[in-house]
Amino acid sequence: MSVIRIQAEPFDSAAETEALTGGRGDIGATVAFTGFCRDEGGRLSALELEHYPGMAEAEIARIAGDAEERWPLLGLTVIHRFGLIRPGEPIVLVLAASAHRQAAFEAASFMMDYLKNRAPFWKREHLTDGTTGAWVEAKAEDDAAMERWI
Amino acid sequence: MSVIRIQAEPFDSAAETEALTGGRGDIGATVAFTGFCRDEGGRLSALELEHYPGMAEAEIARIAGDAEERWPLLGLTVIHRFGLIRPGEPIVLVLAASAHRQAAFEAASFMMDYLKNRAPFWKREHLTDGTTGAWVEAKAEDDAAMERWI
Amino acid sequence: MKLVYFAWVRERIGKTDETIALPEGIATIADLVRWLKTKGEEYEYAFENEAVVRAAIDHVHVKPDAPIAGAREIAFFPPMTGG
Amino acid sequence: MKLVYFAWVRERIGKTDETIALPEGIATIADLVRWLKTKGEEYEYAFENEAVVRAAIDHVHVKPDAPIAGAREIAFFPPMTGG
Repeated sequence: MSVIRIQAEPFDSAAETEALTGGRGDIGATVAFTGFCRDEGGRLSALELEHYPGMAEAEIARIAGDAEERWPLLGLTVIHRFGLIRPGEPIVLVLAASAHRQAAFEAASFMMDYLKNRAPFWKREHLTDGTTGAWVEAKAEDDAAMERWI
Repeated sequence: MSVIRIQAEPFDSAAETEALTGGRGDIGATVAFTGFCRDEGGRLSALELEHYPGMAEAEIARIAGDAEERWPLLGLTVIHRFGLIRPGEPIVLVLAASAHRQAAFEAASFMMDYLKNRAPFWKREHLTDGTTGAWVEAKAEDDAAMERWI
Repeated sequence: MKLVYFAWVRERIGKTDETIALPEGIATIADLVRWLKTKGEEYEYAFENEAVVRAAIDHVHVKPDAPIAGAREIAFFPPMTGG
Repeated sequence: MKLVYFAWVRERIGKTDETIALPEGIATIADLVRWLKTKGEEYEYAFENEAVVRAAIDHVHVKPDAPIAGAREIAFFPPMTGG
Protein backbone atom coordinates (compact mmCIF):
# COMPACT_ATOMS: atom_id res chain seq x y z
CA MET A 1 0.00 0.00 0.00
CA SER A 2 2.95 2.30 0.57
CA VAL A 3 4.88 4.15 -2.13
CA ILE A 4 8.66 3.64 -1.89
CA ARG A 5 11.18 5.22 -4.22
CA ILE A 6 14.98 5.26 -4.19
CA GLN A 7 16.25 7.88 -6.61
CA ALA A 8 19.07 10.30 -7.38
CA GLU A 9 16.71 13.12 -8.41
CA PRO A 10 15.18 15.63 -6.03
CA PHE A 11 11.56 15.02 -5.08
CA ASP A 12 8.52 17.28 -5.00
CA SER A 13 6.91 17.03 -1.57
CA ALA A 14 3.84 18.99 -2.65
CA ALA A 15 3.18 16.65 -5.57
CA GLU A 16 3.68 13.60 -3.32
CA THR A 17 1.26 15.01 -0.76
CA GLU A 18 -1.31 15.77 -3.46
CA ALA A 19 -0.90 12.24 -4.85
CA LEU A 20 -1.54 10.83 -1.37
CA THR A 21 -4.40 13.08 -0.25
CA GLY A 22 -6.05 14.41 -3.43
CA GLY A 23 -9.75 13.64 -3.74
CA ARG A 24 -9.97 11.88 -0.38
CA GLY A 25 -12.35 12.73 2.43
CA ASP A 26 -11.10 10.16 4.94
CA ILE A 27 -7.67 11.65 5.66
CA GLY A 28 -7.63 13.99 8.65
CA ALA A 29 -3.89 14.36 9.12
CA THR A 30 -0.62 14.13 7.26
CA VAL A 31 2.86 14.34 8.72
CA ALA A 32 5.65 15.03 6.24
CA PHE A 33 9.19 14.60 7.50
CA THR A 34 11.97 15.94 5.28
CA GLY A 35 15.63 15.37 6.04
CA PHE A 36 18.07 17.88 4.56
CA CYS A 37 21.81 17.96 3.93
CA ARG A 38 23.38 20.40 6.43
CA ASP A 39 26.57 22.34 5.70
CA GLU A 40 27.92 21.71 9.25
CA GLY A 41 28.86 25.32 9.76
CA GLY A 42 30.26 25.72 6.24
CA ARG A 43 32.53 22.66 6.49
CA LEU A 44 30.60 20.52 3.97
CA SER A 45 30.23 21.05 0.25
CA ALA A 46 28.08 17.93 -0.16
CA LEU A 47 27.11 14.55 1.22
CA GLU A 48 27.62 11.53 -0.99
CA LEU A 49 25.08 8.81 -0.36
CA GLU A 50 25.95 5.25 -1.31
CA HIS A 51 23.19 2.65 -1.17
CA TYR A 52 22.59 -1.04 -1.72
CA PRO A 53 20.24 -1.22 -4.70
CA GLY A 54 17.52 -3.80 -4.23
CA MET A 55 18.03 -4.15 -0.50
CA ALA A 56 17.28 -0.44 0.06
CA GLU A 57 13.82 -0.83 -1.48
CA ALA A 58 13.23 -4.18 0.22
CA GLU A 59 14.28 -3.00 3.68
CA ILE A 60 12.25 0.21 3.51
CA ALA A 61 9.25 -1.82 2.33
CA ARG A 62 9.66 -4.07 5.39
CA ILE A 63 9.80 -1.05 7.73
CA ALA A 64 6.78 0.50 6.00
CA GLY A 65 4.90 -2.77 6.38
CA ASP A 66 5.66 -2.78 10.10
CA ALA A 67 4.38 0.81 10.38
CA GLU A 68 1.18 -0.09 8.55
CA GLU A 69 0.61 -2.97 10.95
CA ARG A 70 1.15 -0.77 14.01
CA TRP A 71 -0.89 2.29 13.00
CA PRO A 72 -4.14 2.75 11.05
CA LEU A 73 -2.49 4.56 8.14
CA LEU A 74 -4.36 5.82 5.08
CA GLY A 75 -1.18 6.34 3.09
CA LEU A 76 2.59 6.14 3.43
CA THR A 77 5.21 7.47 1.02
CA VAL A 78 8.97 7.14 1.48
CA ILE A 79 11.48 8.63 -0.93
CA HIS A 80 15.21 8.33 -0.26
CA ARG A 81 17.82 9.89 -2.52
CA PHE A 82 21.34 8.70 -3.26
CA GLY A 83 24.34 10.30 -4.95
CA LEU A 84 25.80 13.72 -4.34
CA ILE A 85 23.51 16.00 -2.34
CA ARG A 86 24.34 19.65 -1.60
CA PRO A 87 23.64 21.52 1.66
CA GLY A 88 20.04 22.69 1.76
CA GLU A 89 18.86 19.91 -0.54
CA PRO A 90 16.43 17.27 0.74
CA ILE A 91 17.67 13.71 1.25
CA VAL A 92 14.63 11.84 2.50
CA LEU A 93 10.86 12.29 2.64
CA VAL A 94 8.50 10.31 4.85
CA LEU A 95 4.86 11.19 4.41
CA ALA A 96 2.24 9.47 6.58
CA ALA A 97 -1.52 9.98 6.37
CA SER A 98 -4.20 8.92 8.83
CA ALA A 99 -7.66 9.88 10.10
CA HIS A 100 -6.28 11.26 13.39
CA ARG A 101 -3.00 13.00 14.04
CA GLN A 102 -1.32 10.65 16.52
CA ALA A 103 -0.99 7.77 14.07
CA ALA A 104 0.60 9.99 11.40
CA PHE A 105 3.05 11.55 13.88
CA GLU A 106 4.09 8.24 15.40
CA ALA A 107 4.35 6.38 12.10
CA ALA A 108 6.54 9.08 10.52
CA SER A 109 8.79 9.19 13.58
CA PHE A 110 9.01 5.37 13.67
CA MET A 111 9.87 5.25 9.95
CA MET A 112 12.72 7.73 10.42
CA ASP A 113 14.15 5.93 13.46
CA TYR A 114 14.19 2.64 11.57
CA LEU A 115 15.44 4.15 8.30
CA LYS A 116 18.41 5.65 10.11
CA ASN A 117 19.43 2.29 11.55
CA ARG A 118 18.33 -0.28 9.02
CA ALA A 119 18.05 1.19 5.53
CA PRO A 120 21.30 0.36 3.65
CA PHE A 121 22.58 3.87 2.93
CA TRP A 122 25.97 5.29 3.85
CA LYS A 123 26.94 8.95 3.90
CA ARG A 124 30.37 10.32 3.10
CA GLU A 125 31.35 13.94 3.56
CA HIS A 126 32.72 16.14 0.80
CA LEU A 127 34.45 19.16 2.24
CA THR A 128 34.46 22.77 1.10
CA ASP A 129 38.28 22.60 0.87
CA GLY A 130 37.83 20.23 -2.09
CA THR A 131 38.83 17.03 -0.33
CA THR A 132 36.73 13.97 0.31
CA GLY A 133 36.10 13.60 4.00
CA ALA A 134 35.26 10.65 6.19
CA TRP A 135 32.34 8.26 6.15
CA VAL A 136 29.73 9.54 8.59
CA GLU A 137 29.70 7.39 11.72
CA ALA A 138 26.48 5.88 13.02
CA LYS A 139 25.26 7.58 16.17
CA ALA A 140 24.42 5.75 19.39
CA GLU A 141 21.46 8.10 19.84
CA ASP A 142 19.94 6.79 16.61
CA ASP A 143 20.18 3.29 18.00
CA ALA A 144 18.51 4.45 21.19
CA ALA A 145 15.77 6.20 19.21
CA MET A 146 14.91 2.90 17.53
CA GLU A 147 14.86 0.99 20.81
CA ARG A 148 11.95 3.01 22.12
CA TRP A 149 9.56 1.39 19.62
CA ILE A 150 10.29 -2.17 20.79
CA MET B 1 10.78 34.21 15.39
CA SER B 2 7.78 32.13 14.40
CA VAL B 3 5.37 32.91 11.56
CA ILE B 4 1.71 32.79 12.61
CA ARG B 5 -1.21 33.42 10.31
CA ILE B 6 -4.95 33.14 10.80
CA GLN B 7 -6.71 33.27 7.45
CA ALA B 8 -9.76 32.17 5.48
CA GLU B 9 -7.76 31.35 2.34
CA PRO B 10 -6.09 28.00 1.65
CA PHE B 11 -2.34 27.89 2.23
CA ASP B 12 0.54 26.61 0.13
CA SER B 13 2.62 24.21 2.22
CA ALA B 14 5.39 24.01 -0.38
CA ALA B 15 5.79 27.80 -0.46
CA GLU B 16 5.79 27.95 3.36
CA THR B 17 8.45 25.24 3.51
CA GLU B 18 10.57 27.02 0.92
CA ALA B 19 10.21 30.29 2.84
CA LEU B 20 11.41 28.54 5.99
CA THR B 21 14.25 26.45 4.56
CA GLY B 22 15.37 28.15 1.33
CA GLY B 23 19.05 29.12 1.24
CA ARG B 24 19.82 27.65 4.65
CA GLY B 25 22.50 25.09 5.43
CA ASP B 26 21.76 24.69 9.13
CA ILE B 27 18.37 22.98 8.88
CA GLY B 28 18.58 19.19 8.94
CA ALA B 29 14.92 18.34 9.45
CA THR B 30 11.45 19.69 8.90
CA VAL B 31 8.20 18.21 10.11
CA ALA B 32 5.06 19.52 8.43
CA PHE B 33 1.76 18.58 10.03
CA THR B 34 -1.37 19.27 7.99
CA GLY B 35 -4.86 18.82 9.41
CA PHE B 36 -7.63 18.21 6.87
CA CYS B 37 -11.41 18.40 6.93
CA ARG B 38 -12.79 14.84 6.80
CA ASP B 39 -16.17 13.96 5.29
CA GLU B 40 -16.96 11.55 8.15
CA GLY B 41 -18.05 8.79 5.81
CA GLY B 42 -19.93 11.18 3.51
CA ARG B 43 -21.97 12.77 6.33
CA LEU B 44 -20.27 16.20 6.16
CA SER B 45 -20.43 18.76 3.38
CA ALA B 46 -18.17 21.19 5.26
CA LEU B 47 -16.81 22.30 8.61
CA GLU B 48 -17.43 25.89 9.62
CA LEU B 49 -14.65 27.29 11.79
CA GLU B 50 -15.41 30.21 14.05
CA HIS B 51 -12.51 31.91 15.79
CA TYR B 52 -11.75 34.72 18.22
CA PRO B 53 -9.80 37.30 16.20
CA GLY B 54 -6.91 38.75 18.13
CA MET B 55 -6.87 36.03 20.76
CA ALA B 56 -6.31 33.30 18.14
CA GLU B 57 -3.05 34.98 17.02
CA ALA B 58 -2.03 35.80 20.59
CA GLU B 59 -2.66 32.31 21.96
CA ILE B 60 -0.89 30.55 19.09
CA ALA B 61 2.05 32.94 19.53
CA ARG B 62 2.22 31.96 23.22
CA ILE B 63 2.18 28.24 22.36
CA ALA B 64 4.84 28.80 19.67
CA GLY B 65 6.96 30.71 22.19
CA ASP B 66 6.71 27.76 24.60
CA ALA B 67 7.78 25.38 21.83
CA GLU B 68 10.76 27.56 20.95
CA GLU B 69 11.83 27.55 24.59
CA ARG B 70 11.58 23.78 24.87
CA TRP B 71 13.25 22.76 21.60
CA PRO B 72 16.17 24.19 19.59
CA LEU B 73 14.03 25.19 16.61
CA LEU B 74 15.38 26.87 13.49
CA GLY B 75 11.94 27.90 12.29
CA LEU B 76 8.27 27.50 13.16
CA THR B 77 5.27 28.36 10.98
CA VAL B 78 1.65 27.96 12.03
CA ILE B 79 -1.27 28.71 9.74
CA HIS B 80 -4.85 28.15 10.89
CA ARG B 81 -7.83 28.73 8.64
CA PHE B 82 -11.34 29.85 9.58
CA GLY B 83 -14.64 29.96 7.70
CA LEU B 84 -16.22 27.22 5.61
CA ILE B 85 -13.83 24.38 4.78
CA ARG B 86 -14.78 21.45 2.54
CA PRO B 87 -13.77 17.81 3.01
CA GLY B 88 -10.26 17.21 1.70
CA GLU B 89 -9.23 20.83 2.25
CA PRO B 90 -6.49 21.65 4.76
CA ILE B 91 -7.43 23.42 8.01
CA VAL B 92 -4.13 23.82 9.80
CA LEU B 93 -0.42 23.69 9.03
CA VAL B 94 2.35 23.38 11.61
CA LEU B 95 5.84 23.42 10.17
CA ALA B 96 8.83 22.99 12.48
CA ALA B 97 12.49 23.08 11.44
CA SER B 98 15.55 22.02 13.44
CA ALA B 99 19.07 20.65 13.01
CA HIS B 100 18.06 17.15 14.17
CA ARG B 101 14.80 15.33 13.68
CA GLN B 102 13.62 14.79 17.25
CA ALA B 103 13.16 18.50 18.00
CA ALA B 104 11.07 19.05 14.85
CA PHE B 105 8.89 15.99 15.51
CA GLU B 106 8.28 16.83 19.15
CA ALA B 107 7.69 20.55 18.59
CA ALA B 108 5.15 19.91 15.82
CA SER B 109 3.33 17.33 17.93
CA PHE B 110 3.36 19.66 20.97
CA MET B 111 2.02 22.55 18.87
CA MET B 112 -0.91 20.45 17.64
CA ASP B 113 -1.79 19.13 21.10
CA TYR B 114 -1.87 22.66 22.48
CA LEU B 115 -3.64 24.16 19.47
CA LYS B 116 -6.43 21.62 19.82
CA ASN B 117 -7.02 22.54 23.44
CA ARG B 118 -6.14 26.20 23.73
CA ALA B 119 -6.42 28.00 20.37
CA PRO B 120 -9.83 29.76 20.28
CA PHE B 121 -11.43 28.01 17.31
CA TRP B 122 -14.75 26.17 17.23
CA LYS B 123 -15.93 23.77 14.56
CA ARG B 124 -19.52 23.31 13.48
CA GLU B 125 -20.65 20.61 11.10
CA HIS B 126 -22.51 21.27 7.86
CA LEU B 127 -24.23 18.13 6.67
CA THR B 128 -24.63 16.73 3.17
CA ASP B 129 -28.43 16.77 3.65
CA GLY B 130 -28.22 20.58 3.60
CA THR B 131 -28.76 21.18 7.32
CA THR B 132 -26.40 22.76 9.79
CA GLY B 133 -25.24 20.17 12.26
CA ALA B 134 -23.93 20.38 15.80
CA TRP B 135 -20.90 22.12 17.21
CA VAL B 136 -18.08 19.61 17.40
CA GLU B 137 -17.48 18.54 20.99
CA ALA B 138 -14.03 18.73 22.52
CA LYS B 139 -12.50 15.28 22.99
CA ALA B 140 -11.14 14.00 26.29
CA GLU B 141 -8.30 12.35 24.36
CA ASP B 142 -7.14 15.78 23.15
CA ASP B 143 -6.97 16.90 26.75
CA ALA B 144 -4.95 13.81 27.63
CA ALA B 145 -2.61 14.40 24.67
CA MET B 146 -1.79 17.85 26.06
CA GLU B 147 -1.18 16.53 29.57
CA ARG B 148 1.77 14.42 28.42
CA TRP B 149 3.87 17.55 27.82
CA ILE B 150 3.51 18.85 31.37
CA MET C 1 -16.55 46.51 30.09
CA LYS C 2 -16.94 44.56 26.84
CA LEU C 3 -18.16 40.99 26.84
CA VAL C 4 -17.76 38.76 23.79
CA TYR C 5 -19.26 35.35 23.14
CA PHE C 6 -18.38 32.54 20.75
CA ALA C 7 -19.87 29.37 19.26
CA TRP C 8 -22.85 27.95 21.19
CA VAL C 9 -22.37 30.40 24.06
CA ARG C 10 -22.92 33.17 21.49
CA GLU C 11 -25.92 31.37 20.01
CA ARG C 12 -27.57 30.76 23.37
CA ILE C 13 -27.10 34.35 24.54
CA GLY C 14 -28.17 35.59 21.13
CA LYS C 15 -25.48 38.21 20.62
CA THR C 16 -21.83 38.36 19.66
CA ASP C 17 -20.89 41.03 22.19
CA GLU C 18 -22.22 43.66 24.58
CA THR C 19 -20.91 46.40 26.79
CA ILE C 20 -21.97 46.25 30.41
CA ALA C 21 -21.68 48.49 33.42
CA LEU C 22 -20.43 46.19 36.12
CA PRO C 23 -22.34 46.40 39.41
CA GLU C 24 -20.55 46.55 42.77
CA GLY C 25 -19.19 43.38 44.28
CA ILE C 26 -18.31 41.52 41.07
CA ALA C 27 -14.65 40.65 41.60
CA THR C 28 -14.01 37.44 39.63
CA ILE C 29 -15.07 35.61 36.49
CA ALA C 30 -17.22 33.33 38.67
CA ASP C 31 -18.94 36.39 40.20
CA LEU C 32 -19.57 37.74 36.71
CA VAL C 33 -21.11 34.46 35.53
CA ARG C 34 -23.38 34.33 38.59
CA TRP C 35 -24.51 37.91 37.92
CA LEU C 36 -25.06 37.29 34.18
CA LYS C 37 -27.28 34.31 35.02
CA THR C 38 -29.67 36.68 36.82
CA LYS C 39 -30.05 38.79 33.66
CA GLY C 40 -32.33 36.40 31.77
CA GLU C 41 -32.96 32.86 30.72
CA GLU C 42 -30.69 33.14 27.67
CA TYR C 43 -27.77 33.64 30.07
CA GLU C 44 -29.03 30.90 32.35
CA TYR C 45 -29.10 28.59 29.32
CA ALA C 46 -25.62 29.60 28.15
CA PHE C 47 -24.12 29.03 31.59
CA GLU C 48 -26.31 26.12 32.68
CA ASN C 49 -23.19 24.04 33.11
CA GLU C 50 -20.72 26.62 34.41
CA ALA C 51 -17.83 24.19 34.54
CA VAL C 52 -17.96 23.76 30.76
CA VAL C 53 -17.84 27.41 29.69
CA ARG C 54 -14.31 28.84 29.36
CA ALA C 55 -13.28 32.45 29.86
CA ALA C 56 -10.53 34.76 28.64
CA ILE C 57 -9.57 38.20 29.86
CA ASP C 58 -7.97 40.43 27.24
CA HIS C 59 -7.16 37.43 25.01
CA VAL C 60 -5.65 35.29 27.80
CA HIS C 61 -7.26 32.13 29.14
CA VAL C 62 -8.30 32.45 32.80
CA LYS C 63 -9.87 30.30 35.53
CA PRO C 64 -13.18 31.16 37.26
CA ASP C 65 -11.35 32.67 40.24
CA ALA C 66 -9.46 35.20 38.07
CA PRO C 67 -10.00 38.83 39.17
CA ILE C 68 -11.65 40.97 36.50
CA ALA C 69 -10.62 44.43 37.75
CA GLY C 70 -9.06 46.40 34.90
CA ALA C 71 -10.24 44.01 32.17
CA ARG C 72 -11.12 45.61 28.85
CA GLU C 73 -12.63 42.55 27.16
CA ILE C 74 -13.93 39.34 28.71
CA ALA C 75 -14.79 36.40 26.47
CA PHE C 76 -16.92 33.33 27.17
CA PHE C 77 -16.84 30.29 24.93
CA PRO C 78 -17.14 26.48 24.86
CA PRO C 79 -14.11 24.16 25.00
CA MET C 80 -12.07 24.74 21.88
CA THR C 81 -12.10 22.41 18.89
CA GLY C 82 -9.56 23.90 16.52
CA GLY C 83 -6.54 22.23 14.98
CA MET D 1 28.13 -17.33 -4.14
CA LYS D 2 28.23 -13.60 -4.71
CA LEU D 3 29.68 -11.28 -2.10
CA VAL D 4 29.01 -7.51 -2.22
CA TYR D 5 30.64 -4.76 -0.18
CA PHE D 6 29.64 -1.21 0.64
CA ALA D 7 31.11 2.05 1.96
CA TRP D 8 34.40 1.63 3.84
CA VAL D 9 34.16 -2.15 3.80
CA ARG D 10 34.17 -1.88 -0.01
CA GLU D 11 37.06 0.60 0.07
CA ARG D 12 39.17 -1.53 2.39
CA ILE D 13 38.64 -4.73 0.40
CA GLY D 14 39.16 -2.79 -2.80
CA LYS D 15 36.25 -4.21 -4.79
CA THR D 16 32.49 -3.80 -5.00
CA ASP D 17 31.74 -7.51 -5.39
CA GLU D 18 33.19 -10.92 -6.12
CA THR D 19 32.03 -14.46 -6.70
CA ILE D 20 33.56 -17.10 -4.50
CA ALA D 21 33.51 -20.85 -4.34
CA LEU D 22 32.80 -21.58 -0.72
CA PRO D 23 35.11 -24.13 0.90
CA GLU D 24 33.79 -26.94 3.09
CA GLY D 25 32.88 -26.19 6.69
CA ILE D 26 31.70 -22.61 6.29
CA ALA D 27 28.21 -22.69 7.77
CA THR D 28 27.52 -19.20 9.12
CA ILE D 29 28.26 -15.53 8.45
CA ALA D 30 30.84 -15.66 11.28
CA ASP D 31 32.54 -18.64 9.63
CA LEU D 32 32.62 -16.77 6.33
CA VAL D 33 34.20 -13.69 7.93
CA ARG D 34 36.85 -15.84 9.62
CA TRP D 35 37.65 -17.49 6.28
CA LEU D 36 37.72 -14.17 4.36
CA LYS D 37 40.22 -12.80 6.88
CA THR D 38 42.66 -15.54 5.84
CA LYS D 39 42.48 -14.37 2.21
CA GLY D 40 44.65 -11.28 2.57
CA GLU D 41 45.38 -8.18 4.58
CA GLU D 42 42.67 -6.14 2.78
CA TYR D 43 40.09 -8.53 4.29
CA GLU D 44 41.83 -8.47 7.64
CA TYR D 45 41.64 -4.67 7.55
CA ALA D 46 37.97 -4.61 6.51
CA PHE D 47 36.98 -7.03 9.27
CA GLU D 48 39.50 -5.90 11.90
CA ASN D 49 36.58 -5.11 14.20
CA GLU D 50 34.17 -7.90 13.35
CA ALA D 51 31.49 -6.64 15.72
CA VAL D 52 31.14 -3.44 13.67
CA VAL D 53 30.63 -4.93 10.21
CA ARG D 54 27.02 -5.82 9.39
CA ALA D 55 25.83 -8.53 7.03
CA ALA D 56 22.80 -9.22 4.88
CA ILE D 57 21.78 -12.39 3.09
CA ASP D 58 19.70 -11.87 -0.05
CA HIS D 59 18.77 -8.32 1.01
CA VAL D 60 17.80 -9.20 4.58
CA HIS D 61 19.80 -8.15 7.67
CA VAL D 62 21.29 -11.11 9.53
CA LYS D 63 23.35 -11.79 12.65
CA PRO D 64 26.79 -13.45 12.62
CA ASP D 65 25.28 -16.82 13.54
CA ALA D 66 22.97 -16.86 10.51
CA PRO D 67 23.40 -19.96 8.31
CA ILE D 68 24.51 -19.15 4.77
CA ALA D 69 23.46 -22.34 3.03
CA GLY D 70 21.40 -21.46 -0.05
CA ALA D 71 22.36 -17.78 -0.07
CA ARG D 72 22.66 -16.17 -3.49
CA GLU D 73 24.15 -12.84 -2.36
CA ILE D 74 25.85 -11.95 0.89
CA ALA D 75 26.60 -8.30 1.68
CA PHE D 76 29.00 -6.76 4.18
CA PHE D 77 28.81 -3.10 5.19
CA PRO D 78 29.34 -0.63 8.04
CA PRO D 79 26.53 0.52 10.34
CA MET D 80 24.05 2.43 8.20
CA THR D 81 23.83 6.22 8.15
CA GLY D 82 20.91 6.95 5.86
CA GLY D 83 17.83 8.98 6.60
